[in-house]
Amino acid sequence: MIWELDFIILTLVIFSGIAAITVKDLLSAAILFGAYSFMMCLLWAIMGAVDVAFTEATVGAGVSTVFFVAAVFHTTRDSKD
Amino acid sequence: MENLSPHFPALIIIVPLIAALLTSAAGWLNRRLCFHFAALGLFTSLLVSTGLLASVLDKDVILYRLGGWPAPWGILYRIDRLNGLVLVVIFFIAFLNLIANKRTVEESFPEQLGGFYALYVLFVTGLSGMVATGDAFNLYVLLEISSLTGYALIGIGHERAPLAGLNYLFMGTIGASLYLLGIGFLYLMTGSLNMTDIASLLPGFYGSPVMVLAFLLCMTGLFIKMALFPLHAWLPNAYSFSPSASIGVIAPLTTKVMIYVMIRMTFDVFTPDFSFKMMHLGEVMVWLAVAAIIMGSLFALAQTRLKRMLTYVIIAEVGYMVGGFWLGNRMAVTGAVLHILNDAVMTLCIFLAAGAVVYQICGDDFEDLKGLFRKMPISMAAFTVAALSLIGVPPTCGFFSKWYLISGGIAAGHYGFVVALLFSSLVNAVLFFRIIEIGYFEPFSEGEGGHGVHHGPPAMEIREAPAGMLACLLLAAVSLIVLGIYTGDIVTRIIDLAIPPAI
Amino acid sequence: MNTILSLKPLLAVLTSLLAVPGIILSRSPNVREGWTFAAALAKFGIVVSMIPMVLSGVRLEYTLAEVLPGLGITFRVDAFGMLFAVVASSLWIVTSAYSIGYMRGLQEHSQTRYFCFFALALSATLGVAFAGNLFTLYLFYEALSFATYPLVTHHQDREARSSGRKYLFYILGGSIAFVLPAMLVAYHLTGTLDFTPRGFMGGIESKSTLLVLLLLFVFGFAKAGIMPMHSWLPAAMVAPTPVSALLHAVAVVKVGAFCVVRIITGVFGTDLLAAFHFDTLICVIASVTILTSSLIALTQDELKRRLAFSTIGQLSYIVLGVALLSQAGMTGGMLHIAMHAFGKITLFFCAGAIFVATGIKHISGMVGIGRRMPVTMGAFFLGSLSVIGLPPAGGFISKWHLVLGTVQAHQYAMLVVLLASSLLNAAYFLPIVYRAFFCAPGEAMFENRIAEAPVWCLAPLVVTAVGSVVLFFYPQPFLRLAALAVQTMTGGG
Amino acid sequence: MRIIGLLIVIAFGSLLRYGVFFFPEWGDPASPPSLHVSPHYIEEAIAETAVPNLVTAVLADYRGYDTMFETTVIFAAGLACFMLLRVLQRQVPECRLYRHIPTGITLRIEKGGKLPTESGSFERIDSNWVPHDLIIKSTSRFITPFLQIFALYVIAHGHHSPGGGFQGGVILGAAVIMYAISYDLRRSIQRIGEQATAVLGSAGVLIYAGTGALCMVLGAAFLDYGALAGLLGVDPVMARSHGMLIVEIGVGIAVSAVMVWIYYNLSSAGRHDEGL
Amino acid sequence: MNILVGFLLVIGLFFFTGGAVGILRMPDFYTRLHPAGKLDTMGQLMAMGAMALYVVGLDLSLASVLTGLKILLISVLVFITSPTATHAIVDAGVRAGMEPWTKSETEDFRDLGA
Amino acid sequence: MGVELFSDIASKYNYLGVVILMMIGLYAMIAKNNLVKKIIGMNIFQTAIILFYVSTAAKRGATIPIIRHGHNGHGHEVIHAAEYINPLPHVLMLTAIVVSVATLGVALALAVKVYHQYGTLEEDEIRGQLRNK
Amino acid sequence: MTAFFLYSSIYLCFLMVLTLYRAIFGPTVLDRMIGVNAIGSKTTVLLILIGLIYQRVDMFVDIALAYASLNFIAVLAAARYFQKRKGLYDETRFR
Repeated sequence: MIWELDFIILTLVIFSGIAAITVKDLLSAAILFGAYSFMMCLLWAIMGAVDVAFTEATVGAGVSTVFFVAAVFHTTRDSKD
Repeated sequence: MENLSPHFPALIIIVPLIAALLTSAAGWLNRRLCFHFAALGLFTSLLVSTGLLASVLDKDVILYRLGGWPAPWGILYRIDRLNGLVLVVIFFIAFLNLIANKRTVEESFPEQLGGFYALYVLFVTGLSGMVATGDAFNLYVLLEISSLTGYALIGIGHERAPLAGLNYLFMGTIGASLYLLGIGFLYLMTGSLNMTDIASLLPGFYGSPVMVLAFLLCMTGLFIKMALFPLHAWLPNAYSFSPSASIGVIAPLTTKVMIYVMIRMTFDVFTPDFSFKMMHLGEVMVWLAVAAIIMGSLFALAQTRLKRMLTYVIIAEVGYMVGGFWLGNRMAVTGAVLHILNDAVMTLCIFLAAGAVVYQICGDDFEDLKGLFRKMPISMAAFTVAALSLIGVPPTCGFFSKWYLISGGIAAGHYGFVVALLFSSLVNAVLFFRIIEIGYFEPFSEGEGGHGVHHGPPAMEIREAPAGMLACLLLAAVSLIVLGIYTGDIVTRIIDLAIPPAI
Repeated sequence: MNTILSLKPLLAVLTSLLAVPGIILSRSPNVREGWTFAAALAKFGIVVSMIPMVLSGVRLEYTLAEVLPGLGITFRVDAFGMLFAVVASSLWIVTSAYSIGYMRGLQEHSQTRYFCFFALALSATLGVAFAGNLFTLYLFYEALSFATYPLVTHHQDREARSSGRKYLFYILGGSIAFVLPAMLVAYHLTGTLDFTPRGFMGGIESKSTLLVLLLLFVFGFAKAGIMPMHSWLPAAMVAPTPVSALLHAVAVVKVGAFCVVRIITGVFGTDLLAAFHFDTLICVIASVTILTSSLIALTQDELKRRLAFSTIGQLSYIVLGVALLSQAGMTGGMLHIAMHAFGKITLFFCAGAIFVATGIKHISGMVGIGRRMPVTMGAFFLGSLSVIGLPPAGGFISKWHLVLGTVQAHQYAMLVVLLASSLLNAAYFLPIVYRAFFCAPGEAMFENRIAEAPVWCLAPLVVTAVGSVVLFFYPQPFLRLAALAVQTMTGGG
Repeated sequence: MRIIGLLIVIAFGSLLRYGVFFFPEWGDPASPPSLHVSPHYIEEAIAETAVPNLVTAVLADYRGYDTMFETTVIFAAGLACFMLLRVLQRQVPECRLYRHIPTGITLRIEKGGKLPTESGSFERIDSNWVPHDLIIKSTSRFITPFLQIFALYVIAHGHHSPGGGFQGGVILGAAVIMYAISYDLRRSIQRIGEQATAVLGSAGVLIYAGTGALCMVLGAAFLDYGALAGLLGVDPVMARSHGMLIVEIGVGIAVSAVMVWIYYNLSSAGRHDEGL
Repeated sequence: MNILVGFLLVIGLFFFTGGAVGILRMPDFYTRLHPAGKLDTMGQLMAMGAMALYVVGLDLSLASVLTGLKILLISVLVFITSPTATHAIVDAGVRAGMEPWTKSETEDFRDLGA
Repeated sequence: MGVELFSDIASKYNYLGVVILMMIGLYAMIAKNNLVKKIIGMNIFQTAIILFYVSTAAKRGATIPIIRHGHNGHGHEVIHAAEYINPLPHVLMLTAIVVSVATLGVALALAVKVYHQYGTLEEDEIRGQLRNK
Repeated sequence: MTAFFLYSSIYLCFLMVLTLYRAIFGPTVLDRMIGVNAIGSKTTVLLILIGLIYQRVDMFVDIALAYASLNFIAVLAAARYFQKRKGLYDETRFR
């Protein structure tokens, strides 16, 4: 664990999380959620959970973003909140 | 068979799992095979679980180390009398419903048979695993399997099913996550995931607020999953819009298994001492259950569709079990456990009957049910039996669990619960006799039947449900009465011994 | 008193149940009714065959299954149960015969269902009669309620449905809301539900608990015998007449009275009641019911409704008699079960026969009918004598004992009530007979050439009318059973 | 709803905040999780299983049963997406676009029409994807094999470095997804069909469960890879290591297949016609 | 050795800084792509090189050389993918109908965007 | 009190981050109208729990849970538990991540289906449509 | 050296804040994509830096590699959205 990095990244994670749920465009939300996952992955690497970080890198950053985009592609980008 | 018998605890999960995988694969090769694989898998597990129950009756507790690792390090399966019984019920219900709904499945998902059956069997796998496991985290994984397949089984229905499925998914995920968080708290304090191990480490942390929080989180998660009253909002939609084949297994099993898990958690993880004596939660929970019972009954009264009404009845039934369990005396806990068993079979029976009706008349408005007794006498007879059981009329099994619950309530001096139970029985009577009356006495729109209704050939194209469905329905109805008559045996030989002596 | 294990009570209960598949599956009506008769006769035979043993002081017992630990479906035949069982099973034969006449005469629909549920109801009735504990009693009581529901709503029209609903509401409501909790509390307090001759609640000290329990039991089981629980009964008169006969004379409401007596004697015990002075309370409730219902009966014009209100009053006699707690009063109350059954069933059969033959339901339309249907109205006369309690009919015997009982118990107020109600009974029955025989028939009578009802209708009512007269001269079997029952209950023997 | 949500969330948060007061410090080496069960894994895993990556050892062996169900969950998700979305009634689209590969001319064929020559020189293209993006295609064509090899490496090397069946499987699946994105869905489905993904998905889980069952048949407990020693011809500790490898391969197959399967269904809303 | 590593890393960070500031400060989408695509790739290349060097320099063994190579492989990968990604984004922007920035219409996207 | 509070926060800020993330996720699930937003919230909630677990695994002064080359258990060097981070929560969380991505897939599939049915992803609009029907 | 790496990574984190600003507030979706892509490239470096700090860099390389490639795929997918859906503004009804 590297607490300095952890602290900064945790803050960033929280901000990107808030951004992901407040932004009014679903594609942006999906992308921001990707960013959230990136930083989550970083957080886990910082805590020494390499396998978890690896999984998050492949799943959160890659596949789930693609899934989100695919779903948004078939629905709508529009969102009221 | 001889040398496999020590592996029974693993087999009850592995057999359906492999059956599900084969079913799914078979769906792409030959669709006819799917049903046979699924049925074979479930039947085998039914046999295995029966064998397991038989052996656990004289062995007290069977432990099975998965992967051969000893307890706190590996995953342990722990079969005692209680979950042996629940396992048998699970497979019995799943198998019966599978057979009964063969026709409906083939008609609704002609191209996706393999997928449906695989999901179905996986769902059952998850449930049975949850019941059998002795590891708190393993329970979560299995919970997710059964939930995930459950969402899919519900979402494939028509009308509002996808939306209902999505809402169920949200609620279910919150519930499962809260459970996971609670386990995390426990892990943080004890460092273990094995239920027995946690229980043995727990006395050192009795005073800790973290433990209280862990308990609350676990329970809240489970309450969401079992749709206890204020958290029940997902259930009615999810259950009333899903296909009959899936609801026939989801409705009887999900809530009951969750209640079993609650019992397991309070007994085996948090220990009765902590759950009942230190938490001071009993009173609150029982009042919550009372609210669940009364509100469920009242909501059920307001419905005009059969399946939807039944969903509210389920909510009330959940209140029975939760309330009975949290009364915390021996009688009431026996009643709650017994009611898990009985309610599962009752719900199966009534949903099978409703499924048969819906299958034949393609609708479940009360208006559609007019004169149904003449067209489908046997299905409606089974429906009546199930209804009597839900009302709590002896000799059907519903009476006996209610008996225990009420006497538990009296023993605890909790008359609110007693009154709620009686009230709900009355409401159930009103509900079901309304339907029976419509089905029996409302004239069928064409040609009033005249004489000898039971002999006469059906006048219209509406006729009795297919034979397979009918046979299962009758079996379920008969088992309601059989269960009722053998209540004494079940209680003395299984449940009494299964409840920890501390209660 | 010794107890022996015997399968007979179970057989007696099951005979009619076993007949049900036969009834459902038989193709022709004759076969179907053959089944009914066979079952009725078999049942009667089994019941009668047990009488000597019971009279010799033996209790027959059989436990079917232990459904809950220490609590099984137990059948136990004692004198009181025997008395009721004899009445019910003997009258079933008669009622079956009458049903055939009535149903065929009116060409009713759904006859199979009718006979099937009739048989079920009888099974349940015998189950109640032979119940060895409160739980079994409750079980068969519920079964009886559900089995009679389709009978009450037999006509399937709006009126039948609404009265069926009312019936279920009262019966189920009573049993679920009153009996079940009371039973559970009793079980919780005493740990047993087995009837004992002297009651098993003796160990409870709290008067208020006992009072609440007693009231719950009495109101829950009363079915019709106690006033606020009665209101379904007149409504249920929409049912076919044999059903009304069954309801009133044979099974259902009698079961209510029977249960109340069982509760008073078998659960609480006479000593306990006397110790806490609950007897007076029940007496008061019963006498209020008697007077009110008799007065209401006077105002009814429809014959069956008048009979219904009369039944309510008569049932309260039974309750009253037992609640007097005196030897003679209890004997009278129990005897009244039998006597009233024979009398009232005759009256109902007559009402049905009149309806079958003429279609007349109202008393005002029956002027001069006795000239056209002398046999029917003669029987009606005998039946009403029995119900009023005048000499050449069996009703006199029971009423005599009741009166004796009030004197024994020094409840002179009750004596007055009894006498007054007898007067009222006379006032609402005798005018019918009088007008039937001595008034000139109206115009309508001549136009539709009215004759007697079919033989199947007529024969049973003659049999029961004669039966009630015979019971006056030869009440021994019932009297001995009742005396024996009272003896065991009051601890005399 | 917003206010209610806020209230619930604040209540929930403050409850947890309260609980945090009583937590052991973050990163405390003396906290119960570090002292009770895990030391056994850390100290004994390599001796008992010959796998230096403790996570893999615990994942695939000590708690291998969890992992089997983890794979099953993924499989169930694939199945669920298939059941929920797949539209099997073949509906002919309004018009189809074909490109003549040598010339790049695009043909538009209305409903019911047929292609003039059923030769291989025409390829069907998406109705709203006209251009032919060479850069992306070449890049992904270039990367794909490396990605696949890397995925296999991750699966195989999971014993010694982070990674394993799941991560490798996802990368393998992602390679196919990338192919589908940069070319088009139809071509990807031609290469790796729906049937293949579904069957491979169940086959992967079956490998896992089958390995466990094999151990059971050989007389040990379910998933006790030590029993495979006889079959593999190594000592029981190495057998555990090899058993884990087999299992990881199963996981990899299942996960990659199912990821592709889910993507197919999700990106074309179940029509398997035109996709993202 | 360490000095070389430090120097390279600092250069890499410098490029990153330029990229970040560019992304932050540039007025429109296309111009922002410029630092994002170029500077970040460059920064990554430098930093990766530095780290590969460091790893190899730490102890010269087969394993560490392999690790260094792997790190370089990442930078190769980034070298290939990053421009492609940039290209894809530009392409998307063109297709989406983004107008390139000219001095006159600075604020146009503000109110149109999310 | 203030100092205590501060030291408490300082030593447990990671857990506080978990709590905040959970609140964000839960808020999105409860208060947001859009189904995809809810799904994102659900994922945030799940990741928060995963973060919690991984935080429990952290151990000061320990390295990642992969045994160094020199160590081989029965060799000359004995492995001390304090040297390596607790691997167990990592394992659990691998499973949890997989579960969350599986749930995500199913949820998105359901959302797509809902959209095809109602033409919108807003829950209140869907409810309005249902009410009008 | 470890301290140097630590400070470098903290500095990178700081740069990430700047990039994240673009990702969060970037007016259009494509700006966010740029931001996220840039975060991705920084993260790759950061991961290896963390590996160096832990002195187990060989364990982190794979993660970084997978990370870089999957980031590429994600960006590709998002970009594809615009190639399929024609407009940034026309079909979406922003309020």
